[in-house]
Amino acid sequence: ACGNDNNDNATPVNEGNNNEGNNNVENNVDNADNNNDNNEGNEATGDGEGFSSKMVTDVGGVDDRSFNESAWAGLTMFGEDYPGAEVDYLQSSDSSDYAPNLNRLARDGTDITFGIGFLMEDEIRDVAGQNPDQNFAIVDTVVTDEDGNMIDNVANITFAEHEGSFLVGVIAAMHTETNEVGFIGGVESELIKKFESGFKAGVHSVDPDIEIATQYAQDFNDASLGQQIADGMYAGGADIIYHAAGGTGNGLFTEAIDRRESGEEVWAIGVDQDQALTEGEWSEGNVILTSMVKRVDQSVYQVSEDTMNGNFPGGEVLEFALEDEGVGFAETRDNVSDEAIEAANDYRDQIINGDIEVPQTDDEYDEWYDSL
Amino acid sequence: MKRLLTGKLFGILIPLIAIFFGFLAGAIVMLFSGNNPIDAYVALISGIFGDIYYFGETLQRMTPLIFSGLAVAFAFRAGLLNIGVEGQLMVGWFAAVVVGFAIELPMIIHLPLAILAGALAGALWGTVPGYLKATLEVHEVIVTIMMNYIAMHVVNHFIRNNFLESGQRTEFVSPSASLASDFLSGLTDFSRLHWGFFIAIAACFLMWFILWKTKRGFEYRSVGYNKNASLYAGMNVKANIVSSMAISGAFAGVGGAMVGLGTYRYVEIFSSFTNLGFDGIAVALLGNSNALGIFFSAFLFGGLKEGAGNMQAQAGIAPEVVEIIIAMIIFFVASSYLIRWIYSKVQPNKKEGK
Amino acid sequence: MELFLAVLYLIVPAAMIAATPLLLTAMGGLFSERAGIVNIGLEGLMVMGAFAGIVGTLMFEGMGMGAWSPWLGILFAALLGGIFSMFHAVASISLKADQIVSGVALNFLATGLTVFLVREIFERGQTDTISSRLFRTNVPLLSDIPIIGQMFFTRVYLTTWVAFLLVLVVWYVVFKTPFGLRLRSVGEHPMAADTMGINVNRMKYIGVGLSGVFGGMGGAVFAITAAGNFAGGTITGQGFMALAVLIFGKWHPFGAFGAAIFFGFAQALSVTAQQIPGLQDVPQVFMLILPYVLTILALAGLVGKATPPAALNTNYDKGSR
Amino acid sequence: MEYVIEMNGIRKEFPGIVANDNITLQVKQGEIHALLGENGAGKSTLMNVLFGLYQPEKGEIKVRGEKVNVTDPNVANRLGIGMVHQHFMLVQKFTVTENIILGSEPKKGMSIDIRKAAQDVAEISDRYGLRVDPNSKIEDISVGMQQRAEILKTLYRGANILIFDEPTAALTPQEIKELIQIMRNLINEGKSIILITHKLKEILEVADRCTVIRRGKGIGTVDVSESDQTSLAEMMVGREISFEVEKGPPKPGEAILSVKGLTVEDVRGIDMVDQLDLEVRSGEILGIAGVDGNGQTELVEALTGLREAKSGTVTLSGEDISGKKPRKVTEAGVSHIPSDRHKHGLVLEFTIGENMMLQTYYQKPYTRNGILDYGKMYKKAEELMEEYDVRTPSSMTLARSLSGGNQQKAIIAREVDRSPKLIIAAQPTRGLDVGAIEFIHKKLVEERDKGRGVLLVSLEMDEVLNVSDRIAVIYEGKIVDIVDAKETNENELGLLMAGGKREAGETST
Ligand SMILES: Nc1ncnc2c1ncn2[C@@H]1O[C@H](COP(=O)(O)OP(=O)(O)OP(=O)(O)O)[C@@H](O)[C@H]1O
Ligand SMILES: Nc1ncnc2c1ncn2[C@@H]1O[C@H](COP(=O)(O)OP(=O)(O)OP(=O)(O)O)[C@@H](O)[C@H]1O
Ligand SMILES: [Mg+2]
Ligand SMILES: [Mg+2]
Repeated sequence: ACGNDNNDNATPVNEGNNNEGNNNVENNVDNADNNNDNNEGNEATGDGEGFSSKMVTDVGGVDDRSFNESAWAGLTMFGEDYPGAEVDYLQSSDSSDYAPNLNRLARDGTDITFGIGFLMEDEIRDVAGQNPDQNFAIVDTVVTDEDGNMIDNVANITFAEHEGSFLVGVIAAMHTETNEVGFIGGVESELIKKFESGFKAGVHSVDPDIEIATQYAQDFNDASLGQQIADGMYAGGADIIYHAAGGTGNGLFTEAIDRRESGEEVWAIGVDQDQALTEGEWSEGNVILTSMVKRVDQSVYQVSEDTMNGNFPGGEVLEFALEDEGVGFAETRDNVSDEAIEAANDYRDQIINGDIEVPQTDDEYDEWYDSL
Repeated sequence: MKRLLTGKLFGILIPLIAIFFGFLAGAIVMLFSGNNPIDAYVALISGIFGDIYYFGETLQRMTPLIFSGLAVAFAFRAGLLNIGVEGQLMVGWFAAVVVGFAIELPMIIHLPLAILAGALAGALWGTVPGYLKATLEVHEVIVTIMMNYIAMHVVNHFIRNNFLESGQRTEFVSPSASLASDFLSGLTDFSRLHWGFFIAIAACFLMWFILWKTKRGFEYRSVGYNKNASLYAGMNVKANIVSSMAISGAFAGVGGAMVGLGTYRYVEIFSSFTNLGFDGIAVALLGNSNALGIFFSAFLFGGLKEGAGNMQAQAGIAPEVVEIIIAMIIFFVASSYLIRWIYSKVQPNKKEGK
Repeated sequence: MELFLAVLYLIVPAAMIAATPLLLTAMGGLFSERAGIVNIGLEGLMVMGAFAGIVGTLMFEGMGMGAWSPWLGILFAALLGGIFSMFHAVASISLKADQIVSGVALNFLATGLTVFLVREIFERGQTDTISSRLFRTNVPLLSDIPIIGQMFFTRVYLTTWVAFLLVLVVWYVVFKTPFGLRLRSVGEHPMAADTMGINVNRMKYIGVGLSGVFGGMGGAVFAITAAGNFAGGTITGQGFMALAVLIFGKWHPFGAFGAAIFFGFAQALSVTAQQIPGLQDVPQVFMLILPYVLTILALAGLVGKATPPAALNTNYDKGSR
Repeated sequence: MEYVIEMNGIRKEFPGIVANDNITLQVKQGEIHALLGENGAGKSTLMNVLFGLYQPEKGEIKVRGEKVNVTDPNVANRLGIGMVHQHFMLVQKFTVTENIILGSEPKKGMSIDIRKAAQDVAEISDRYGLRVDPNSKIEDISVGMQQRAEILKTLYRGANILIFDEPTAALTPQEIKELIQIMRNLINEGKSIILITHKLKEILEVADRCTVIRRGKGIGTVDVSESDQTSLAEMMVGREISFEVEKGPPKPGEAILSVKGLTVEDVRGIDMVDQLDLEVRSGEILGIAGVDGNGQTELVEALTGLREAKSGTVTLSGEDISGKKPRKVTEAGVSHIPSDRHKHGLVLEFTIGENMMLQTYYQKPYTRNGILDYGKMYKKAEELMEEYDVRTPSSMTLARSLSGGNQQKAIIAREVDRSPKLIIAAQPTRGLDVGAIEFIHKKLVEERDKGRGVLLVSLEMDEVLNVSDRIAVIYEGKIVDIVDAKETNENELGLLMAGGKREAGETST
C-alpha cells in the first residue's frame, strides 16, 4: 500500500519556540550538522546493509488495526525494499514498558528507533537525552527539551488529522438526510480534539446549520459504551457518526449494523485506517461510509529511508498533511456519492493552497465558525 | 495435617517450588507454541540481571508494587479485602504531583509534603469504604471497586480541566519535589531507579512495625481475626476498621506518589487503570501478606515484567507468556497443600518420625 | 412528558442491555459463592467467555452455521468457561488453596492465556470481527403493548430476555430443587451436609463449574453483542462489577437482577444524559461517576448489610473442625 | 450376644496423637449406653469413626453381628445409625424441615415436595413427642428445639441406633428433662442409644451401662445400677473428685454493683431486660438462674458496655458506668468471662500468650508510647499459664489448638488476674469435664473470698446452687426473686424460673 515515490512529500515545519510553523531555515542548518555526526560510521549500502530501523509499539501492539499496525506495515515495507536493513518491533504491555523498550533498542545500537504514539513523548525525550548518538523518531507529537527547544536526535512525525477529518466531515455533510451528524471521541485530549474540530469544520463548511452531536466516552476500550453513545446519537436524529475512539468505536459499528439490519439508513465513519476493509459488514453491504486514514506507514517508511541516506530529519517536525497524502479519506468509496467525492476533493485543494485553514482546537473552531 | 510441616524452612521452600512449577508451566506453553523455553528463560534472566540498566528498571518497577502489595496486605490483616488500591494509588499519584508542581518550597519541606499529600489522598479514598463498612456494614469489596472508577474519572477531570500542560499530562514536578536521582540513575546506566525504592523498603519495615510492634497493630490483627472477641476485649472495632482502611489507602497513595514523583514526575490522563493496584492483590497474597514476602514477590513481579521485554526482543516470546507464568506461580503458591502433600509422600519416614 | 418518555425509551433498553452480561456473570458467581467458594475470578471467566464467544462464533461461521453461529458461540463460551473454571475449582477445593488467591490467579491466567491463544490462532493481537451477529429485535406481541412495550420489548437483544429467563431458572434451581438445597447447605455448613451424606466437594465443583458456564456466557454476550471481536482489552473490570452486583443483590438471583438493572440504568443514564438538553451543561465528570456513586449511595442508604453464605471462603477439610 | 454395635480394637490417629487406642465398645439392643471421659479423651472421635466421618487405622465394626465397613455417613445411615453431634450440624438459614430432609428430599417433578416433607416431619415429631415448628428457621429457634430437629434428622432417615454427643451441654434444665423423656420414648420404640455426657447425674438417671475411656484408652464398661458418681468420676479421671464446691460462709461487704431500672432491647427492639434492679456485694457470689432467653445475655452485655441500655443506671462502687464503652467498663473494674469462648472470648488465630494479654496489652509496661513489648507480654502470659495451670506446649501455641478446658482456664486467668472489683462469669463451665469444672469453681470461690463481687450467670441448675451464695431468678427480663442458695432447692428454683411465685414467709435476702 505504500509507494516509495514520495520521498519528499513531507513538509518540515518548525513548531518549536512558539513561532507558529513556517520558516525553518536556521534550525535546518543546525540539524544538518548534527545529522552528519549521527550518521557517521553507519553509512548504509544500497540495500540497507548494516542499517537498522525499529519501533516500540503502544499498548495496542503491532496488530491493533490502527496506527501501530500501520507503522509496522511501513517498516515491513521498508525491510522488503531494502533487504539488507534490519527491521523489528518491541511491544509494550503497558505504559511502564515504554522506557525500557526504547532503551533496549537504543542499547542494541539501532540506527533509528520509532516511538509509536504521543504517550511516549516523555520517554523519548529522556532516552534520546541519554543516548545522544542514537536517532529517534516519535509519531503523533512533538518532543522538546525542558526549555521547549527541539531535540537534535529526535524527529517528530505528526499528521494533519484535522485536515483529514475535515474531508470526512464534508462527506458526512453531503450524505446526511436528517441534517444531523455525530462525533464520538475516546479519551479527550489535544490530539482527539483535532479530529473533532476538523470534522465539525468540514460539516459546517458544507452547511452551517447541520447539527453535530459530540460525546467523549473517556475510554478507548469500551465497546458497549460506544454502542450506548451511538444508540443515543442515532436515536436523537443523527444518521452519520464519526469516531476517533479506538476499541470503543467498535460499539459504533455494532449499533450502526444493528440499525441497518432493522432498516434504518445510518452510517458510520472509520478512523486511522480504511476500516471498511475489516469492519462494518452487514447483510447487504457495509455501514462504513468512509474512513479518515492516516498514513503512519508512509511516514515511518520515509523517515527510515531518509535516515538511511544520511538525511535524518532530527529536530524537525514533519507534518504529514493532505498535500503529502499523509492524511485523507479512504480508498474504499463504494458508499460515497460522486458529488461528495467531488466536494471533498474540492475542499482538499482549498486546504492545500491555504484558502482554508482547518481549526485544530475548540477555540480555533469557535473562531472559525463565527467567521462563517 | 494442618500443622504438619510448618517449619521455617518450608515457609521459604514452598514459594520457591511454586516458582519452579510456574516456570515449568510456562515452558510447556512455550513448547506448545513452538518456542524454545531455555532460550526464553535465558533471555528472561538476562533481561533482569544481564545489564545494570535492566536491574535498575526492575527495582524501579517493583517500587509501586511494594506499596500496593503492602496496602492490600495491611487491609487483609485487618480482615478487609481492599480491591480499591488501584484508585487509591491514582489519587495519591495525582495529589503528590499537584503539590509537586503547584508550590515552591525548599526540598526538605516540599518533597515530604508532596509524599504526604499522596498519602492523605490515598487515605481519604480508603476511608470512604472503611467508614461505610464500619458504620453501615456495607461490603467493602463493592465500595472499593466503585471508588476505583470514581478515582479515575475525578483525577482525569482535574487534569483535563485544571492542570493540562502538554498532550495528556500535567507539567513536571519541580526538582524540589522530585524523587528522581541522577546518582541512582547514573549508577544503573540511566534507568529510572529513584529514591522511592528506598522509601518502599522503609515502608515494608513500617508495615511490619505497625502490625507486629505497636498496640494499634495488635488491635488490627485482632479485629481482622475476630471482631467479636476484639469488641469483648474492649477494642474500638469501628475505629480500627476505618483507620486500617485509611492506612491501607495511605500506603497505596504513597505508592502512587512514588510513581508520580520518581518515575514519571507528572501525572497524565488515565485512559485505563494502571493495574499497579490490581497487581498489588497478587503481590500481597503471593507474599503471604507479610512485609518481607511482599518485598520478594514485588521483586519477582517487577523482574518478570521487566524481563518479559527481553524475552520478546531476544527469543521472540510474546509478553503474555509472562502473565501465564505469574498466574501459575500464584496458583502453586496458593495450592501449597499440593506441595506439602507431595512432600509428605516423598518422605514418608519424616512423617512417621514426628 | 413526551421528552421524558423518549428518554426512557432510550434508557430502559440500554439499561437492560448493559445489565445482561453483568447479570449472567453474577448468576455464575451466585452458584459458586452459594457453594462456599469465593469467586473473585469472575473477571477472568468473562475474559475467557468473551474470547471463546468470538472464536466460537467465527468457528461456527466457518462451518456454515450462519445466523446460528453467535448462539452456538455463546454455548461454546459456556463450555469453555466451565472447563476453565476448573482451575479455580481444583486449586480451591481439592488443593485447599486460598480462594481469593486462586481467583486472582485465574484472572491473570485468563488475560495471559486468551491473548496468547489469539496470537497463536490469528497471528495478531486481536481476533477477526464476527460477521453474523445478534441483532436487537422487538419481542413479538409484547412490544405492541403501549408504553411498556416500547420501553421493555422494543429493540432489545434476545440474549437479554434469555438472561432474564435464566435468572428465573437459577432461582428455581437454587431455591426449589434438591440440588439447590444441597448446594446451599454446602456453602452454609459443609460438615452438616457431609453428615447428611452429601458429597461436599462434588457440590462445590459443580458450583464453581456453573460459575464458569455463566461467567463464560456473560463474557460471550458482551463480546458478541457489543464488541464484535476480542482483544486484550475487551473485558476490563466487568467481572468485578458482576461481583459487586452479586454482593449488592445479597447473593440472591432476584437481588442480583435488581442490582444489575440498577447499575445498567445508572450507566445508561450517565451516557444518555449527556445528550439531553439541560443536562448537557453538567460537567461530564459527574455523569461519568454517576453509576458508581449511585451504587454506593444505594448500598449505604437502602441495602446495608449483606450476609454472605456462612461458610464462604473457608476450606472444608473433613479432619478438622 | 444381642449386641447391635460392636467396635473392637479401634485405633484412630491424628498427627501427633492417638485419639483412640484399641478401644472396645459393645452396645446392646434397646439400651442406653453411656460413654464417659475427660475432654479430649476420644469420645467424639470414636463416634465419628462409627458414623463414618473418620476411617480407623485398626479395628473392626460389627452392626447387628455383621462386620461392616463404614466408609461415609451414607453407609452409616443405611445401617440405621444416626448421630446427634456435639456441635449441631444444622444450617442456620434453613428451616427445620429443610434441615431434616437435606440429602433425601421428597420430590415432586423436579422440585422438592416441601408439603410432603413438612407432613412427614410433623408425623415423626408427633410419634416421638419431639415438639418442633417445621417451618421456622434454625437461627430463630431455641437450642432445645434445634436439638430436637437434630434428633428428627436421624429418625427421618429411619435410624434405630442413635448417638448423642454431649446433647445436654447447651440445654436448660427443663429441656434436659424433656430430652431424657424423649430418650426413654425412643428406647420404648425399640431403638438403642449411645450417650456421651460429662454430667454423671444424667448417666445415673438414664443409662443402663457405661463405658469409660481415658486419654484414648478404654478403661472398662460398668453397669450403671452398680455405680455411683464417685466411682464413675474416679474411673474417668483416675483420681478422686469432689463434687461439693468447698467454700466457707460468705462475708458480704458493701454493694459493688448496683443496677437500677435497667431496660435493654435486643436487635428486634423488644425489651429483653425490663426495669431490672440488682445488687452484687463484695465477697459474695450472686447467681442468676433462669431459663435461656429470659434476658441473661442482654443483661450481661449491657453491664459490660457491649450493648447500649435503653434506660436505667449501672453503678460500680458508686461510679456510674452506664453507657460506657467496654474498655471503660473494664478499666472501672469489671471482668467478663463470656459464655461463648470461641466467638467472644478468644482470637483463635492468635497465640495463647497474646490471648492472655487481650485485656491488658495496651497498658504499661506492655505498651509504651504505642509500642508493644512482646517480651514482657509473653513473660506475663507464661506466669499466668503457670499459675492457672493452662496446659499447652508453649505460650506461642495458637489458641485454636488448645482443648476447651484449657482455653477456658486461659480466659479465667486473664480476667481474674486483673484484680477486678466485679467478675461476671457467663456459663463458665459449659462443655467442660468434671476436673476442669472443679478447678473453675474453686477459682471463683477464691476470688469471692478475696472480697470481690462475682455475678454468675448459668443455665446449669447444679452450678448455680453449688457455687452461688445468693440466687437471683430472672424471668422475662425481671428479677422475680432472690433466694439464699443454702435455703433453696432445685424444685423451688425450677418453679421460680418458670415464672411462679414462692410461698410467702420464706424470704431470706
Ligand atoms: N480433627 C482432629 N485433628 C487432630 N486431632 C484431633 C482431631 N479431632 C480430635 N483430635 C484429637 O483426638 C483427641 C480426642 O478428641 P475428641 O474430640 O474425640 O475428644 P472428646 O472425648 O470428644 O472430648 P470432649 O469431651 O471435649 O468432647 C483429642 O485430644 C485430639 O487430640
Ligand atoms: N485441629 C486440631 N489439630 C490438632 N489438635 C487439635 C485439633 N483440634 C483439637 N485438637 C487437640 O484436641 C485436644 C482436645 O480438643 P477438643 O476440641 O476435643 O477439646 P474440648 O475440650 O472438647 O473443646 P470444646 O469444649 O471446644 O469442645 C486439645 O489438646 C487440642 O490440642
Ligand atoms: Mg469437646
Ligand atoms: Mg467430644
